[in-house]
Amino acid sequence: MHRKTKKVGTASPGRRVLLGQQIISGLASGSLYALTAVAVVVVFRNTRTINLAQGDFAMVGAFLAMVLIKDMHLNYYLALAAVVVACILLGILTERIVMRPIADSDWLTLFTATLGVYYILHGVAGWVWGRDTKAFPVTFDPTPINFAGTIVSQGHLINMGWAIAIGLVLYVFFKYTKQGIAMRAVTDDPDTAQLMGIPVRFIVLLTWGMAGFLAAFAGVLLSPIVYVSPEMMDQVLIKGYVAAVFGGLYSIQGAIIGALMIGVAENLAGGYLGAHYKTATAFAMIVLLLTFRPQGLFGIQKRREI
Amino acid sequence: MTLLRLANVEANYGAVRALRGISISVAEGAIVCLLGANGAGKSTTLKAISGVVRPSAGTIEFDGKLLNGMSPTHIVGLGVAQVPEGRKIFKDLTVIENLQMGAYVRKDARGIAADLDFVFHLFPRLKERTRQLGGTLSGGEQQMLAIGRGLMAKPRLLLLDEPSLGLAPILIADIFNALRQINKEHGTTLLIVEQNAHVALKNANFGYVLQVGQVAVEGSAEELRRRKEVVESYLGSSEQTPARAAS
Amino acid sequence: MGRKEIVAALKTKFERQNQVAVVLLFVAAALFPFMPGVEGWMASQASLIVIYIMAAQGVSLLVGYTGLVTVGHGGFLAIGAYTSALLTKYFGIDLSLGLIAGGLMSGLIGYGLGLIFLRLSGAFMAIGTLGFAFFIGAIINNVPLFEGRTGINLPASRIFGVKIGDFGFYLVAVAALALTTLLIYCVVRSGVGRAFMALRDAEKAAESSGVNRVFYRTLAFSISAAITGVAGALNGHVVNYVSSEVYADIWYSVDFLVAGVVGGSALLMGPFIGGAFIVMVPFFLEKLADFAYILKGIVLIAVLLLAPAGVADLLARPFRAMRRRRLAAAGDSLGLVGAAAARAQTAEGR
Amino acid sequence: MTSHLRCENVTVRFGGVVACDKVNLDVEEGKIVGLIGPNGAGKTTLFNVLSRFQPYEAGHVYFRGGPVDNKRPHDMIRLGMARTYQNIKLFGEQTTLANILIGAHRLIGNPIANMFWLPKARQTERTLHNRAIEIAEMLHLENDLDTLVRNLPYGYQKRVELARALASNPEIILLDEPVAGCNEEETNELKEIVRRVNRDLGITIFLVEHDMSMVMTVCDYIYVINFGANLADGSPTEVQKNPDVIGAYLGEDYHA
Repeated sequence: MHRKTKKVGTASPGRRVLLGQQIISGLASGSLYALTAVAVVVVFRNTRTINLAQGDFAMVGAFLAMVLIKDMHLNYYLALAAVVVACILLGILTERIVMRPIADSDWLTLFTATLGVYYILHGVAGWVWGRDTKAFPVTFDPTPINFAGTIVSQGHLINMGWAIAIGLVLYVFFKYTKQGIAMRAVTDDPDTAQLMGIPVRFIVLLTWGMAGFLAAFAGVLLSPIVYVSPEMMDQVLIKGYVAAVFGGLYSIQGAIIGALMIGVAENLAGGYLGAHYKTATAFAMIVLLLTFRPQGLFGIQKRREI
Repeated sequence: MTLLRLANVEANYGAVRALRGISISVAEGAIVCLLGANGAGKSTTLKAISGVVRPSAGTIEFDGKLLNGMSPTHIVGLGVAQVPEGRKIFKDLTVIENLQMGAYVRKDARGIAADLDFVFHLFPRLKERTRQLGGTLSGGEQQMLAIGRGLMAKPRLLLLDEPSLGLAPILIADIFNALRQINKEHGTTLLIVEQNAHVALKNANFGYVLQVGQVAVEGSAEELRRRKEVVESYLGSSEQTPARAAS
Repeated sequence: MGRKEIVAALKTKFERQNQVAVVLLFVAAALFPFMPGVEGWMASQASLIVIYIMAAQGVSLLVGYTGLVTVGHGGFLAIGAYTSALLTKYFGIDLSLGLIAGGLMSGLIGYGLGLIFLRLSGAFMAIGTLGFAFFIGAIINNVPLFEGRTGINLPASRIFGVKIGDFGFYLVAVAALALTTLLIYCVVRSGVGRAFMALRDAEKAAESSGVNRVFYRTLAFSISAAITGVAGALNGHVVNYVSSEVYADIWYSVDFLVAGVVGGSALLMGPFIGGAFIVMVPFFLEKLADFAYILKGIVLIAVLLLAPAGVADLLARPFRAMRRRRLAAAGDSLGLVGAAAARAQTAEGR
Repeated sequence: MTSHLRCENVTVRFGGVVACDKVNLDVEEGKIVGLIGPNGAGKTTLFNVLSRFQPYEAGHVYFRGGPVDNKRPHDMIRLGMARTYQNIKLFGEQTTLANILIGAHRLIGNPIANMFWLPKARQTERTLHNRAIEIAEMLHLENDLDTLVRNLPYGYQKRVELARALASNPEIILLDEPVAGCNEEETNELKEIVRRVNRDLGITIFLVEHDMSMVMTVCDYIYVINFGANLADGSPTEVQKNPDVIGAYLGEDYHA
């Protein structure tokens, strides 16, 4: 009905593919999937919610960035900052308006509520900006770099750089800040966290804010690759879920490794088996994974009954 | 001076009417214990004080302020911390992070550092393991960490839910020595829920025995040690022993 | 006559009333094509509603009665559609056989999927079934037999050898829906239905009551998949064309789930309301597709906030209150303690 | 004197913690046997071992002398063993009658025939229905047959659980804290019911309980465990006087 998204990652030139190049562009796509996967994990482990609207937070961010850069000629970094703020607000509003009133409901209710948010954001984006796919201004030099015989696109390098930087920010946040540690404490045991005086509701709000933060980057960084449309994130989101399951929906590191694996695997499959198999790879991986290791690949036991 | 006063507190826990009008008072600087068999309502009493369970009737007053309806965060801020039953250490957080979470409501960095020193002075074993994950500690170490985490809130009243649960007798003695030290050196008032009546009464000044959500017996620790109702509340009254047993 | 007998008699009466209401609904549906001014395209559109209701029934059986979540029933829709389409194309089989074959194939694969995902629950199950739908999509896109986006054109449907048009097809669809409704009615009222609901409400207690978790979970999966498979077979024949453009679209799966949730997945009438809602919203807002999205989202969230058991539950509330009052009155007339009667919040009407 | 349910040197470990350490016990047929012990002694773990929810790394469980180490939970009911749960595990969104009927699940015959309401299945359903009503009457639940279980008071819910266990025609019932959370009146009522089930239906009963008035008045024999190991066993009077038991409950060397 409504899914005409370009596949993520650039097409490989002809049949003569270089392994290194495939892997690097796979890692580049993977690092962008990781932004979504981490957001899925963070929200799930603190709220039991599989957030179907995660991709659309990013999509709205991408549209905003496009408007700010193309129509209002704003500086790229200023636009990015504005989008980050907007997406965080979007996450927070979703929590306050939709999720908080039903926070104690069962898992399915939470899940379908985010589906409602998905529909609304999809509709609003289509209504405001139209259904057709739009090009996003490319901000970097499109000539590839020759890196010891491996040809690498600059866009890929930039995206990986961003992803690593965001990863570091998250690491510092979770490891060294009071709210970051509190967020992990809530993941670990919300009841005890409450007993320690940690305001669990505020932490949950923060969690959704973080989902928005990650979505902003996912949207803006993916835009030059998948172009901008209401459906731009659908495929990415689903790969994000698959990656999240690699970490048992619990481990951030697991989700990141999963995302990189998916990026590389689908690129290799696309290069060696044919472009058709690119998308199928991720889903073959998920079915295999869930069949043999339902708790995720990295030995993380399920903490909570879900 | 009375620091904590519960008057006719009732509370439901799911479908169970767990508290049926509990009245207790805790004097500042005292060590008070709540005894009773499982299901008597001891843990629910502590949860009601911490604001996790909302009482359906009665009043809870701390230092002259009414705690009914206050959020747990607010109550911790007033100086009432709890060491929950079963220790409930954050397993994926390190020892030091666990302690930091105990001090979540505080902003005085210097005071926090001083209390951290006190906790390490009290439990030197924790100091050796600051970077270790909470879940990898032994049962005794986890109990020390749980108490340390409670202390990090700089409480005037520390609630302890079954600190001896599942610990070997020698460790139980260590834990209670530390508790007495906290009481003496910091002046922290302690309200301890215990199944192990012997240890509790040896260390406390005053005790209440709960039975099906009500206070059955109260008195000084010495007095309670002599009352046979205490034993009966745990093991049932021997008068009730049925004739059926013989058949 | 004691209270027990009076209550039993009343309940039998209520049940009869329920049954009569459902039968009347189906009679009205069957009479629809004979109403003046009804054109072929209307019958086709109505067939589509029937198909959605049936697919939503499949999903609801799993979600509402068994407590398992699926976001992958679009895959079963595709399996049913392609099974029937290929058999019709290569062997020219009758529509009746096509529907049965579609259901059987779907049920069989559903059984396998149920086994594979036996250990999963909640979120993992949702993601796994989503993966399944994508996997089926990839297969019909890439395996030459299914002719990908080009699609397969089918001859006009024949039922028992007779060629049928839009109206005839609609009647076949209604008849099939009557059968699946009857099946679900029987299943959920039987010991098997009790076992499903027991697993949903308290898995451990169900097991220690002798409910074999593996057997009943896979059974639920099979029945659910089979019903959606029949819907898929119908869906292929309603336009006499199947292509991956339609069936590789995982949003079908999501639509069926929404239909179940909005209508009320644990009520017999739930999928009827939900299925009609999902088909009608884009139909009425054809020119305003984006508003259709927004409306769907708002309705979905509103239902979750205001009537978490679904619209069917909301509509049934006044009837249920009435019945409760009459049951209580029956109790009072016998001098029964008021408390017991007041508690008598019965669960009939399912 | 025949052994109905017996376990031999059962050991269960959770990580490094030994929850059960070579526990032995023997439930004699037709008796009411109790299992007590302080909090965290491993009672519930042992209970789960006996109902086959909990794997164990050493030891054996025997049902009427035959090993059942490889049985799964739903198999046990076919052998004639039913159980209840400490924190009531009922099907809250269903009626009392439906809850009791689930207990009779093993008697529904061929599930496929049942599903399609074949004549024989209808006959079976009617029988099960009538029996469910009889059981409800015996436990004084007959006025709440069509009440949703979650709307019932706590004491009633406890009885529904017992009714569900009885519906399977068991030979032995495992009761996990049948009176936890009940008030005195409800406790007395349940005591009477447990006695009647044992006496009138000849069902063996094995119960874990914290309420000593319950244990001491209804049990014929009591096992005490502490720190996952056997501490004592004997008649209620013997156990009550046993200094080890007093010590375990009230602390080492408690001098009453």
